[in-house]
Amino acid sequence: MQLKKTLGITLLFFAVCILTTSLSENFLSSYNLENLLRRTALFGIISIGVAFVIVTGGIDLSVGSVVCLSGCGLPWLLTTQGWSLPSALMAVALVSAGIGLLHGLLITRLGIQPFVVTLCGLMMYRGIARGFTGDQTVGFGDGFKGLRSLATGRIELPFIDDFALPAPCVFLLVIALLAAFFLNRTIYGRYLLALGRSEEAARYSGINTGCMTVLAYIICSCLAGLGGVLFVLDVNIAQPSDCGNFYELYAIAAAVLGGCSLRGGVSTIFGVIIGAALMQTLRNMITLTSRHQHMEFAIIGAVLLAGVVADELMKRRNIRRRAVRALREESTPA
Amino acid sequence: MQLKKTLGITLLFFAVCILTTSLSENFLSSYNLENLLRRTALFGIISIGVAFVIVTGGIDLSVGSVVCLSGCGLPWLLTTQGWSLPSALMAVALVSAGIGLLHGLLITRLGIQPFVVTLCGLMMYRGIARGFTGDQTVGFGDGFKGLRSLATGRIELPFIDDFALPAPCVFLLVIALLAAFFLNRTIYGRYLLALGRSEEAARYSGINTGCMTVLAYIICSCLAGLGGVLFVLDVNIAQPSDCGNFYELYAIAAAVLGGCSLRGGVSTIFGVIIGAALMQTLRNMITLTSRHQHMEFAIIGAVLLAGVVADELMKRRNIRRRAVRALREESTPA
Amino acid sequence: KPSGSGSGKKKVVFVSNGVDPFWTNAAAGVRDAGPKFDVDAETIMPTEGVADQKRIIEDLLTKGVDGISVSPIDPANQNDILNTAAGRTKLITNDSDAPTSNRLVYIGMDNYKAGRMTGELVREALPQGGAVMIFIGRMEQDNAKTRRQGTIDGILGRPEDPTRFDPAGTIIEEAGFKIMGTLTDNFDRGKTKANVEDTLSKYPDIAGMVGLFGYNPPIIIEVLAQAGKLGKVKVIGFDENEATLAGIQKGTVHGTVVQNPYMYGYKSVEVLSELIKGNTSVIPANKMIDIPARQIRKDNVDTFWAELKKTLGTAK
Amino acid sequence: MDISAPLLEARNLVKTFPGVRALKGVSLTLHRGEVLAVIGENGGGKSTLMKSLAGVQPADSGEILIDGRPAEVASVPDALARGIALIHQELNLADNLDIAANLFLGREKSRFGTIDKPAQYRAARPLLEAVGLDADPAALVSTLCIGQQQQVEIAKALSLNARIIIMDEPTSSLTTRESEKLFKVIRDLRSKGVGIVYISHRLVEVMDLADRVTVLRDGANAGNLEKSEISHEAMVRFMVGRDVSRFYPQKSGKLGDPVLEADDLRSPAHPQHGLNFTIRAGEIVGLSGLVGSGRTEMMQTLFGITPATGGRLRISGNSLVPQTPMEAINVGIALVPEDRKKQGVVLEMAVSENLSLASLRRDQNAALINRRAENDLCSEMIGKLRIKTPGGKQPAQFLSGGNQQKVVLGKWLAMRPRVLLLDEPTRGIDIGAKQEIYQLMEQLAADGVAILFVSSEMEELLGMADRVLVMHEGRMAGELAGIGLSEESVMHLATGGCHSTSKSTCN
Ligand SMILES: Nc1ncnc2c1ncn2[C@@H]1O[C@H](COP(=O)(O)OP(=O)(O)OP(=O)(O)O)[C@@H](O)[C@H]1O
Ligand SMILES: Nc1ncnc2c1ncn2[C@@H]1O[C@H](COP(=O)(O)OP(=O)(O)OP(=O)(O)O)[C@@H](O)[C@H]1O
Ligand SMILES: [Mg+2]
Ligand SMILES: [Mg+2]
Repeated sequence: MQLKKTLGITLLFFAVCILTTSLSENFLSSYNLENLLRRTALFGIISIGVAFVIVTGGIDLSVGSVVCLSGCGLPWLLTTQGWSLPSALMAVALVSAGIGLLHGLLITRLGIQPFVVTLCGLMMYRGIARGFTGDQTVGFGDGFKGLRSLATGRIELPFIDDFALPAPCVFLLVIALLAAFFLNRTIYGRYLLALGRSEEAARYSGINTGCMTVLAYIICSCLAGLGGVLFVLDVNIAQPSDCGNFYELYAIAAAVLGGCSLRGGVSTIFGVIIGAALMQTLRNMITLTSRHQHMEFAIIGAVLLAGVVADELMKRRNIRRRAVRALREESTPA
Repeated sequence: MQLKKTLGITLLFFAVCILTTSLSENFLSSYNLENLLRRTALFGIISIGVAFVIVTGGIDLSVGSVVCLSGCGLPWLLTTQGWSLPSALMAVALVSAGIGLLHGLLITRLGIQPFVVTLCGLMMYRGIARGFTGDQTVGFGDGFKGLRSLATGRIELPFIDDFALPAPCVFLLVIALLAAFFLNRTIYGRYLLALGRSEEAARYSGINTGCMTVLAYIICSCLAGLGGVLFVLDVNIAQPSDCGNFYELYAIAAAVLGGCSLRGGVSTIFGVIIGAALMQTLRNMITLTSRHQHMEFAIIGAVLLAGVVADELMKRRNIRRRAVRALREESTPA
Repeated sequence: KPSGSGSGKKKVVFVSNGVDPFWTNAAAGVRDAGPKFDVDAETIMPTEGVADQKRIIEDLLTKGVDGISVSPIDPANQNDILNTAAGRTKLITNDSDAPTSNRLVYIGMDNYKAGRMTGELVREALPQGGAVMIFIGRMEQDNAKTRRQGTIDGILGRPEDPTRFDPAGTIIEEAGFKIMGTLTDNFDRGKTKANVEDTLSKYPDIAGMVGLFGYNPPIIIEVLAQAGKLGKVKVIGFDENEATLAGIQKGTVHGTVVQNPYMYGYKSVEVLSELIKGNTSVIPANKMIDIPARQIRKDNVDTFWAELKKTLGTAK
Repeated sequence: MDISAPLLEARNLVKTFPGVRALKGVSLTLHRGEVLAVIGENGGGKSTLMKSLAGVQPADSGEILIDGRPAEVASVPDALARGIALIHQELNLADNLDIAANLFLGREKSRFGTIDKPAQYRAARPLLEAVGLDADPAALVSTLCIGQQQQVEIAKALSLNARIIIMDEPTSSLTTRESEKLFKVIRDLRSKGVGIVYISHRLVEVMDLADRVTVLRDGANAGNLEKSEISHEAMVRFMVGRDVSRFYPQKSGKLGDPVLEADDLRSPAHPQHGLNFTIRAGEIVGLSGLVGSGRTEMMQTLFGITPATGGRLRISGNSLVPQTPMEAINVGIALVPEDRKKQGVVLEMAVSENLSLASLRRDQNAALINRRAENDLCSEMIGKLRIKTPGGKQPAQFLSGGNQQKVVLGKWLAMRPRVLLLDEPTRGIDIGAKQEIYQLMEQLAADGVAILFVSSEMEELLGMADRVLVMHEGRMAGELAGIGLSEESVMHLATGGCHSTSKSTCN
């Protein structure tokens, strides 16, 4: 079931990889693969967060701004404000979780639509980041090398020379495994899936749906906050007016490509990661092989649309085929 | 009814106006009012378009990119490609309508979610604009003064000295009246409202709901196209990588502030215009009265959220009050 | 890594810090220089700021280019990626320098100095001082920051100090001038227009307006024309947008400070091609190839424009 | 026009859905001035047949004849043009619009495309009067309660001046009194020569109304009954394919201690009335009342969905007023809700996942899902309740209504409740499944569970309940048991004592 849902996107992903390999011999170079893996990991983390919200049938448009807030907040606290590392990290984590809590409460207690709540968030958090930084770039300069290796570090693998696993991949791996485990094996994951499909039925079964929904938004904001931290550790600087712009859309697109339905209740963490990888690979492909870099988003948009349309058509064909098969089976014994 | 729904936002709008007046004597200067009216008109036009889609229970994220496409397309056709004015305008109109048609068909025929379809659109159309302009700024230079007066012109009013109505306001007025008439008085407007609330109920009543939904998307894209044309006529230049960025969010925010429900079936054109005016007035207020221009969006986001929350709380209080009143009435005779 | 491109020509790439007509001029220089120095030359403009620039450089290193000329968005914090690039290919910087990195040479000018030149133009235009507003795309990037600070220091006639910083919101009153603030627009032209209009509303007696990003001055002219204040409010521009130059001709703009982006592009390709050949003599001792900024006023605008048309014309 | 030919004739209609052949060549004949009842088990294809007759989902093959001439009914407008109106099984109203707008949706009274609102309001009044709905045509549909909305649907069908009116379970959310009004309308229409197709699971109504009965089973004709042949047994025999003896199970009659005691309990919907009642272990208590009398509200208050605003509740002697469903579940209360598809099951989830949804918490291993417990539960319940499903992995949406209801019951049986609340447990459920549910209720009662069930079906109420509580406009109007319990006495209390014309107070 899970596999089938992600089959199309996985095939598409491999097709893009093969195409790029044939167009550029450098695609498979270990340097490029490392870069690609690191970017996929960074976007994959925020996409998984968004997937949690999408599972509940909600949406989070504020992801990019939370990335901005934490991405600017951490270096600002560390360098400009001179906080200690643990307290700065704690502050970023608390603020991110607080944002998720706020979203969740506004949505479940006041019944305001997720789209509206998080749209306000999109505007606010970036504004706040621009406010406290005074609209200035913040960064680590030459310091915090150890901390930065969380994002830029490479982990040598045994038996493989010349290729090392970018550190963010470890984060992604751990988060993805935890997320998949949470959604598929724990009772809370089951509750999320149930309420995403029918909030009422879940509530009538004694599930505290409000609490679970709030949890999903907290997870989403926390992962966005973590993403922001890793982004700024990777790039070393963050511009508050730029940092994380449109990332919510990339994350949502990755989740949708990966098989999450915006109607709620469906999730495949594996698919979400492939979705994020596909988007990054497309961008990589365009820089590697084409001179029309500014057409980048036209191409990504078109591929995304083609993927979604193909998926829809395939679904329809499958249903039709299954129907025909069922009928045949039915008529045979008669 | 309509009035009640927009009462809160209208009060908020007046409060902001009064506050700004008290903080800056220049707010009510005719020059400032003209500017404010012009900006409100431009954003109001695209917001009304979005309202049509929201009425059907859908969403259009591609508005900003369509603004970009038509805003870059018109000067490009006129100056770089040397097309005649009528054919260039016709081309822009056709492309805008075609985009709406495409969205509508993908949504109604293939059943792909509006969010996904228009997210792809958001990426594609800006990419296309960047493609055909070669990522270059396009503009009218010193030419096309007559055409540009559509956006920059001022219409002297009788009996009022020193104040003239900006030309885009005429567009807004005409469009708003037509839209309100269409939605509230014509059978097609009725169909849109009905299908926005319950697509099945409308379909079972013999209404061609697919056709009406497509119409809403066409109206939205066309108004976005018109908005793009007016924006570029007003500013005189357009940069494809930036033009119209985030305008879809401003338009949706204006519509939501104005009382449209993202669940569909509710519309108040008057409210949408007030919503657009509020957003522009807030930005104006911040530039006029504050030195913290970069906090702009933090403030707008916070006001938007406060407005939505207050609206929700008011609704609840009304319901409770009505319940209490009903109780009292019931118990009196007993 | 050595180039793998099929044509056998060496490959050099010019990476801007964003998308702008300014960089289009630079791209013209890159295009012209390519055949001259027998290299395959290309220009790439990142759209999404510093993260995007990093991604593009990484991908270029993957692609295997022989030389990169980059305009770092925030040099102080980009040493990592610049040093990575410097380790894998010939790296030079343009427009904005990264002196602490391993770049081989810097081609460009000093933004602080160019800002001071702009400030001088303001003093010329407003000999008895007055209220001035500064417009800029963004405050954050390094070239914008120093250019703006140079402008402020130039207007106020302060001693040179590139490290000084005045926050955007403060009103600075010195030497007969009153700098009312700095308004940003994040490249949204509609917002630029609104900023200029709102400034006219807020300060009806504003004396001067300075547009520090190339697209700012034309919009200032546009708004002043609509408000009937052309000539009454002095305009000082930056860069060589056509409308700015036309304004100088007509007298509606006092002057502008131009860089020479065409030369940034051209020179970048030239220097890189020499470096690839192994010729390090193109690197001066101070590691800076200065392409100085120039002040354009009514007296030299015609010659400058003709020159400009000539260089850009050859590109087409 | 050929007067001798039937008004409507369907021949050999076939309709296939992905994986299901819902109609396998069904035929049906309807004459002028006739009420044809169509009955059959859940999933028998009744609604599908009606939808193809009304152009909502045209059949794949087969013929439709009107007045003896072949007619193509490929869309709703086609059907409307030929005078066929359908009242759907589910409500289909745009509740953001007013009553008149819904009545004339798609056929607005207009001039040059603009709506003539006054004309619509004028035309709406007599229609509302005919169905007995006392409401302003300008009132928003969202302010009406379900029963009133159903009446709007009926008025809408009347407004079409159709020659053929198809009613798919129109009384499922109406109580006896509202139903009576509908029957009067139907008889009026019949006398005017209109042909009516009437679908219901309530066989009493069918015997009352029908001139002829057509029975469907598994998407095919199972038989026809002429007026003279219509009897409870005959219908059941055709529907189930066998005789069903002893419809309501034998009552055990042993009552234990009080389990549920409400003392001045106040629900948020009707806080002015305190509710007092007691239910003992092993007792089956019915709850009756008109539509909107507050029965569902009371059940939801007992279950903690809409927590009580005042009063006391004792469960097995312990005082507790549940503030959330979880609290209610913890003290042993379970609720089978009114709206099965929305509140009962999660349609897209597997049967096994639905069955375990409430008990997951109890069976967890450190927050992990206990797969073994889940599977055991699933096979136990499928066996015990005889849930017809290809397996535990089947999504609940592909089950018929009766089997979905069994899944909901199974979910709560797993929790071993002390108090079982059932809100319209057999609404829209066929006769076979109904009987199984009755037997289950009886068995649970015998095991000492206290059962409170809401029903709008008088027959079921009288057949199942040891005692009946009657609500009227939010207050407990009375309690009936033993010889005092009769259809008349229940109706008397439900309508508010003596006067029978008091208007129902919804909204
Ligand atoms: N849209 C659909 N898609 C797939 N299957 C369907 C669809 N509509 C109906 N079915 C299936 O067709 C069969 C007949 O359903 P139908 O609704 O006609 O039954 P019914 O006799 O009206 O039952 P009930 O008494 O519960 O209303 C069922 O097996 C049902 O699951
Ligand atoms: N969520 C709600 N919001 C407002 N009013 C409600 C709500 N639910 C029920 N009501 C109102 O409360 C009253 C009692 O409704 P309730 O559903 O409890 O009645 P009922 O006897 O169960 O009727 P039914 O047979 O329709 O279920 C009605 O007037 C109804 O309109
Ligand atoms: Mg049915
Ligand atoms: Mg009820």
